[in-house]
Amino acid sequence: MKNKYSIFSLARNAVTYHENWREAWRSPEPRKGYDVIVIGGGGHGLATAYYLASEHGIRNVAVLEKNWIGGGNTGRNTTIVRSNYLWDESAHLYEKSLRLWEGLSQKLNYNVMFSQRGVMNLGHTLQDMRDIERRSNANYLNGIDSEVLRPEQIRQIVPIMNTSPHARYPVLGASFQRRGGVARHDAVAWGFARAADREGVDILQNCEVTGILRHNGAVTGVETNRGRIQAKKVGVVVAGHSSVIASMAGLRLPIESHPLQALVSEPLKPILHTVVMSNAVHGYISQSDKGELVIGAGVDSYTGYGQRGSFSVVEGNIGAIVELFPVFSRVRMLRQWGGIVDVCPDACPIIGKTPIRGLYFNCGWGTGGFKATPGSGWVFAHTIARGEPHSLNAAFTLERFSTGALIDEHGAAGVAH
Amino acid sequence: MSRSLRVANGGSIRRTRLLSFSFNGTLYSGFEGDTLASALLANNVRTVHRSFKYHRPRGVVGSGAEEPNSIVQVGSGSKATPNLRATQIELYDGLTARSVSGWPSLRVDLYALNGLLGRLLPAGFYYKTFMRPRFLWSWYEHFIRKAAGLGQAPREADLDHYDKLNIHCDVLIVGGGPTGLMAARAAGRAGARVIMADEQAEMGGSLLSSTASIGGKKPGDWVETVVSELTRMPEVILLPRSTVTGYYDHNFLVINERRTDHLERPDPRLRRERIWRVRASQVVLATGAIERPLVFSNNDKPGVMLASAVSTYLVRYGVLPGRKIVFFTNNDSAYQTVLQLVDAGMEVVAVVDVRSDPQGDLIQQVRSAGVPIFEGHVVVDVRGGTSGLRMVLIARVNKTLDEILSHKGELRCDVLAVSGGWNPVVHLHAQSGGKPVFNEECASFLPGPSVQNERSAGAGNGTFGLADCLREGAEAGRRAAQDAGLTGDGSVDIPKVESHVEGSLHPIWVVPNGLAEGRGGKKFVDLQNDTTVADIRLAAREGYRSVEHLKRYTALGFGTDQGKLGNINGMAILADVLGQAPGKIGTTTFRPNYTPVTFGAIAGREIGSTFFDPTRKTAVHQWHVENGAEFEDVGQWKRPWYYPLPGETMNEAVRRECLATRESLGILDASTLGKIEIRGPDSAEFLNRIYTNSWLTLEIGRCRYGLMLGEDGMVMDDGVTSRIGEDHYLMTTTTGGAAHVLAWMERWLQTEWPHLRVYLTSVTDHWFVTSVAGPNSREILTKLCTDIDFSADAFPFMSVRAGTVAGIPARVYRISFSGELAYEINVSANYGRSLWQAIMTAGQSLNITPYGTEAMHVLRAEKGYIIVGQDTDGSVTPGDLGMDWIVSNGKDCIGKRSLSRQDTRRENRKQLVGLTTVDPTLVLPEGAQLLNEPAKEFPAPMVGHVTSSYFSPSLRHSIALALVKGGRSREGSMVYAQLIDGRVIPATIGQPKFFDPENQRQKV
Amino acid sequence: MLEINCPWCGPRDQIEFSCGGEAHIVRPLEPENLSDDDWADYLFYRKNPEGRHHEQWCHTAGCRKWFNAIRNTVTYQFETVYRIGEDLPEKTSR
Amino acid sequence: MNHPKITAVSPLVEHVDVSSQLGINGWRGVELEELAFCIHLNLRCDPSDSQALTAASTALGVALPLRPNTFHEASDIRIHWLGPDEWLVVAPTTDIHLVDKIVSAWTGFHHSVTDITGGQTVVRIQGDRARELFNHGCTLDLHHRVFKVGQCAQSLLAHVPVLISRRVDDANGTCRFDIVVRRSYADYLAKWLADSAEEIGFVNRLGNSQQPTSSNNRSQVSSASK
Ligand SMILES: Cc1cc2nc3c(=O)[nH]c(=O)nc-3n(C[C@H](O)[C@H](O)[C@H](O)COP(=O)(O)OP(=O)(O)OC[C@H]3O[C@@H](n4cnc5c(N)ncnc54)[C@H](O)[C@@H]3O)c2cc1C
Ligand SMILES: NC(=O)c1ccc[n+]([C@@H]2O[C@H](COP(=O)([O-])OP(=O)(O)OC[C@H]3O[C@@H](n4cnc5c(N)ncnc54)[C@H](O)[C@@H]3O)[C@@H](O)[C@H]2O)c1
Ligand SMILES: Cc1cc2nc3c(=O)[nH]c(=O)nc-3n(C[C@H](O)[C@H](O)[C@H](O)COP(=O)(O)O)c2cc1C
Ligand SMILES: [Zn+2]
Repeated sequence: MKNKYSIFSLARNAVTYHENWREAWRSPEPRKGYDVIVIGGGGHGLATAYYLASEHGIRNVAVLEKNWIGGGNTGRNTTIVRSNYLWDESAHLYEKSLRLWEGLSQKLNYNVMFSQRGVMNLGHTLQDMRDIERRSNANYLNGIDSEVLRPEQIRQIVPIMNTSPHARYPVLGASFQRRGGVARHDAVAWGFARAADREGVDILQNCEVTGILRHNGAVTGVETNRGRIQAKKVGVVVAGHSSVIASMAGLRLPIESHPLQALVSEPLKPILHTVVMSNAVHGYISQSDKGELVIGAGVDSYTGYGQRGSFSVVEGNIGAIVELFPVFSRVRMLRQWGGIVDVCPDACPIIGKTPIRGLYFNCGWGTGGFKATPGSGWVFAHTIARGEPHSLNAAFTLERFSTGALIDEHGAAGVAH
Repeated sequence: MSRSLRVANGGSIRRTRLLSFSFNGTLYSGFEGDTLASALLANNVRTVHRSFKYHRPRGVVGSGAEEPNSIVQVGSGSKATPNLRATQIELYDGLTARSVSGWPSLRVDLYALNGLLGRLLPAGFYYKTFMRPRFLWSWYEHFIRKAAGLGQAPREADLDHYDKLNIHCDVLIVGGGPTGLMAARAAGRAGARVIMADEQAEMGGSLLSSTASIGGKKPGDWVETVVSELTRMPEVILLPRSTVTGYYDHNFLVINERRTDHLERPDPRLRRERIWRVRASQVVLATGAIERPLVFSNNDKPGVMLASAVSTYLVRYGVLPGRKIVFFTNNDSAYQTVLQLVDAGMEVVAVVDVRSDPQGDLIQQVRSAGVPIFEGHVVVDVRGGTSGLRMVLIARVNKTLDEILSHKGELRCDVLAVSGGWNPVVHLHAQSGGKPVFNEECASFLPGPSVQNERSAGAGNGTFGLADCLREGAEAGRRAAQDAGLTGDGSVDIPKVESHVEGSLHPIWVVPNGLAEGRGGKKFVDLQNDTTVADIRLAAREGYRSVEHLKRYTALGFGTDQGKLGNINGMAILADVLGQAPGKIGTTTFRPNYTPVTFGAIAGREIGSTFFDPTRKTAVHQWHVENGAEFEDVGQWKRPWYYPLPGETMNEAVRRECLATRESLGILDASTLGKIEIRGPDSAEFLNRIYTNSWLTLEIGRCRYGLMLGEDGMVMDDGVTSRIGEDHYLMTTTTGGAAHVLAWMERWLQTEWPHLRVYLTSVTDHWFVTSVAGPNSREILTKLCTDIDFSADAFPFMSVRAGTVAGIPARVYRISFSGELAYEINVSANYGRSLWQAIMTAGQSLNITPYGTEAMHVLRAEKGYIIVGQDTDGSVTPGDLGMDWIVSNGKDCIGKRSLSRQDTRRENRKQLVGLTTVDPTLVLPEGAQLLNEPAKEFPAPMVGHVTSSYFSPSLRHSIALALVKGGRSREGSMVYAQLIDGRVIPATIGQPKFFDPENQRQKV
Repeated sequence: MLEINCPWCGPRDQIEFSCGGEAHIVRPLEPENLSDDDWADYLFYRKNPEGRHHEQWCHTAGCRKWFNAIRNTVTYQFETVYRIGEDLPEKTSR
Repeated sequence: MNHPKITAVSPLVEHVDVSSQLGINGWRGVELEELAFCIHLNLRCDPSDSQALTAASTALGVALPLRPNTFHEASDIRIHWLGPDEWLVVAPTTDIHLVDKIVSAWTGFHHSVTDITGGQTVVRIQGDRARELFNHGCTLDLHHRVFKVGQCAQSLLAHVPVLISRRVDDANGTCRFDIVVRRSYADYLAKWLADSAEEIGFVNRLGNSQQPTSSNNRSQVSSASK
């Protein structure tokens, strides 16, 4: 295969001063129309296109991205990947995703640096511990790896953590998923883009959708800043901008878009080897392969499309991290940024049909959809290709907001990321 | 071998104060006023760092925040601080520093092998390899991680403390250079509340390394005059060593003040750093400009420095970074430094100027000073090693600066001072929402139109002449004060300075070396991340063409310097490759922080066991402490969890507390429950809407249990509400839910039902509440209170009376959460301790036993009473709890409509049941998942989970509450708790009531 | 860090406030007569606009009063604030 | 039956023993003092009902302030604006008939008078550097040009809800603030104040403890809780 990535192709290209590398994906002009248009060139949109082509043979596909691919939440998140969700519906969906992660680099022929270093979820109150037990037991019965750690075990895995019983909110225990971990966010977008491109998908950057074309209650295409493009089906995967696209189609969604911030420290020598999350003191942290501590917390309370939030959230977040890791007090914060997360009332996504025929939405991943990237693309591709959801996403419909069949992940599990 | 590069005199260092310090284990000395960088240079230490990817030796390049190379680890133990820039570390006696890279040593770095393999490691190489075999990735990753990272996080907790100050001001001035000083002077004279912050140790900015006279004074003296005028103004705050690190919405800025790092033995009361949280009416950005390096082959060798840095080291620190200096420039400003050197009697080998015909005044002066100028020339390569440069190779270049015409040979030198022009520091302007615009003249980005109340001035605004800076600064300060509403006279005289005609700059983004692309020595754009011109071209070739993709693919600007030197060059190079104008490509996003900020400072003082989060205590907290209570965190409250006697385990203590309460008398501090006074003629109607049950008929003096739903129909809170008077109710809420419930009710009242005449007031803190429970509770109350008739008829269950208990005015409620005869006594919290003591004394003979939340939970679970938040989780309806009876049919209430949705009226919902284990000694773990039969394969279908579970001391068997699918119709059937540890515990479903199901005891 | 102009207390730091989301969502008078879809619409569906947004805020740590605001969700600038019960500014002023 | 001695206990009783501390350079930046056991009443009424307002000011001897974030004061009674229809009265312990006075004055009006005496205490902070102390944990602009004598504001101090009022400077011109803090937070806040004053120094007069209570003001509480 031409331009396959490997140590050998690197060596070969080194000889020619790397002048012969081909572009990872083409930058074609939009065609007049496509079988499927995917709006949104984040990880989810690109994965959708890739699986449409590779699993369903639908190759006449375009991904429309208003800026640069991977520049939305995909390029802004703290990259935590895990599948130990409470409710069966979410657990199965995220576990499917985790399985896909496990072979993704090879499948895409792009190293997404998926690092299964374990994700630890701390409990600080008796109720936290009940919830942790409940979730871990459910995970176990759902066939998902899961452990409950006592403070001594936590200390062994993360000796630098403050596990003193005298802390303001002492660490009472934790859930631990060893198969969880982190991945290199940009590589995920680029890897899917390259793989989709090789399957014939057109990736159109700087192509902003400004209208949804409809006829007789069915979608017929989209209006963009690069002209009108027809489509038999349109899949919308625009995360924070879901409501904006929805309103172009005359719809409203049970979604609010909030700023979610993250930050990194200066790069350090390896010191933290797992992902640590605490919902109670509000902070989560991992160390990237480059060495910086990658840190996040909760959303800003107001809605916002500004890709930035308030300093007070950062203060609270860093306070929590220093509280948990007193050794990081003299470490310095390098950079801080925000994304726009699409928050659903039950902290679960919406993946499925809309009242408009041929128009599909995949949104509501909120603060935790990076881990779902391959799985979300996989089920969404199925849903678009077949016109019906896969059993894995059947519960994640819009109808649940009318019937009341919410999948309340935050009610019970304090889901964050 | 080390010879001193300190010049005999000059500089603003205090030569009488000799300081010793160590770097990589070697002792050196410097002077007070030095930075670590200037002291290292003075000691002729050339190599201070090994680069990130290729481990090439690197020396000091700059003299301030822009420095990418000299990253060091300072101190050790609890004071270890990683990743400081030597250019910003003020020297103190005893300072120890070491390089953060180089293994085994800086000089001999085995990782430098990477350099040989360099061709295998182009931008993004790791995305292309390490994929097979799959299981080896974690092994590769281990080495990638080890090779990455700069300094080391300390291994010990930080002993230093940090601090924050909130402050409002009329005008915040960022930067204390000539521009900022004039702005402060003008704004200060206008009477404004001014804050002027500068990241350096002293005010003065570039004047600290200037030799030009200003208003007839030496620059230092002029600065001194202005500073002393400002110091005398009571409304002006001068903050040296203070970096404005972030510009947020609504003119909120963050300043990071460093207060002790430069001191040898700081007063322990001084907080190490301080975050100023500033809300400024107006902001003046006088942040100056950073010199831009030139990009040529091997431009990263130790000895290649910014021309302005050379000037700073000479003028400010009395260090001549080299004996033989060559200048390489495309603009006039470097000539200023040449003249400074010449004036100081130093040798300048030559100036290499890319311009074929440079014109300005300064050039004439340099020429007449006898310094050779190679016009229309470039430096194509440099030679040198870890101990400095040996020579530079120069060549003639064509007019468009992209082709070498002829090689001109070499110039021997030990320092190459470069200047590629100036990049105004537009970071804060951009952070404030402004969009910097490309300016052809200075070939860089200047601030665009202001979005917030902010204006830029001076070099930060692209104004490079000193006279213009002074004028612009004064004007900016005056106007800012005006716009902030000050009416004072902010006029200032502009001091006279000499000015000269400057020639124009000729931008050159990549210096050609006569070889094809990628051949010859590497041309570095981002020194810290080892990003080269070839990397940028590769990225563009591979389709990473957005400037944001470029950044992420090549790590350009990703380092701890955030690309202060490299970014503009990198973007221009990309533009060049794509055949576009740099202005079209744009910049990457500027984000906080301008320079890195210590976590501890951002966390501030509110960390640790005392201050991390406010702690709420009840009026008898101290008694609990003195009596050995273990505490449970409930929200911010500390609640006694259980009171172990010496040697007692938790189980034993809880057992004792439960039995004492059931058998005689227990006492509980229940003060933390939320309490809300509800007053007004429409109170009952209001309660009717908030609670699911009916409130129109409750008599005065009676109490009723209520359940509150969210509008989604899910149980939100519960509690007992009593009617105190005609239009007067008192509601209790859960401890954790109190604030939320009050806010929630206020919201309905204010926004939806403003016509209801109801007032709500929180009285949680006012009332101390103690529950006295057990068969002997009536006896003790009768002892302590004579003005209430405690007989069952006169004071029935679920009612309230006012009286005097132990001499203290009180409200007494007859309610029970334990199922025992029980009373809750409420007194003003000022008398809480007296009441508690009185009861304890009076109860001695009755074996009165204080019990904590754990025993309380056991007692209530025996009765099947729920705890919202433990037995419910945000997906539980009243029906699920078997409490359909509490949802009144005759009226609407919040959340009621949601109960009739398809899913909420489904038969098979999870319902509250009681469980008893087949083995009565086994206590089910709370959170256990339940199955209809033990699982043989996974996933296994779960039918419910355990919400509460205890060993009941009174019943002598374990009890549990659980939510089970269709559970109410499954009484008597078995479920299995299958646990993560492999255990399977069978249990029988029953009613969620275990003890005294007829409620005889509480009604006696 | 927003600075929010409480219609009673004047400009205060954001930390004193809580945001209540979209404003002018009126609770249906007879919920029992709504379809499940209409009830869901009231309960969950939101405009969530990118740009001009009517929303509710409460001066929680101050006067405890709820009020309305028009805020741009991209620039975060407040256009105006008005008390509960006061007319929408556009009705009166434009 | 004979009851043991009944005493009122201030929420800051544990701070009695905290010793004063000098700051850097021997500073005594602030004095911290507790004004314990004042009577605290929360009042609610419709501010557009002028009769109710008049009745209140007659009963209390001070008018309810209608201007946001101000307080009125007369003969040791202070009434703070908390919201457009809400006020806080802080009065000396001796003013035992206060509740009855206001309740009877308001008979017939829709109102609420709630005794919250046990629920909060007053901490007085005075000294040259009092503002600086606040600035450590409060975002209000307390500059003398902005936050003048007679003004008050509810805000957060170190994340704790407080009411801050700017009192008349003392005879020497040192400025003086009173803060009202809820009982359950008081201990935390006092610790925080001492910690924040580490550099500037403080004189401790917190924790007016165990004041023996006259039967008089006990009956005061009683009438409020009927
Ligand atoms: C700070 C932060 C931390 C997070 N941490 C985690 C974590 O640790 N773990 C985790 O699992 N998840 C995390 N998340 C969530 C996760 O990032 C997202 O759920 C996920 O990346 C969403 O991917 P996406 O492809 O759907 O959206 P995006 O990557 O946002 O892609 C949507 C794309 O649509 C484009 N678009 C929008 N409007 C238009 C239009 N009109 N026309 C064309 N294109 C348009 C956007 O430009 C964007 O590129 C975090 C999110 C943030 C912000
Ligand atoms: N072409 C040239 O010859 C040329 C080019 C640039 C500057 N200059 C000269 O430099 C001077 C410019 O004066 P100026 O006052 O505008 O700039 P300046 O460089 O003198 O002062 C800027 C100050 O701001 C500080 N600063 C920058 N960002 C900061 C932040 N975020 N927080 C705190 N402090 C920060 C810097 O440390 C510096 O001290 C003039 O004398 C001008 O002639 C000349
Ligand atoms: C996991 C992760 C790690 C990051 N590490 C760094 C880093 O080491 N250095 C850096 O400058 N930025 C880092 N960033 C932040 C990016 O520079 C950038 O701020 C972020 O992708 C948001 O984009 P924007 O700031 O351009 O809007 C990181 C981002 C993510 C998501
Ligand atoms: Zn207010």
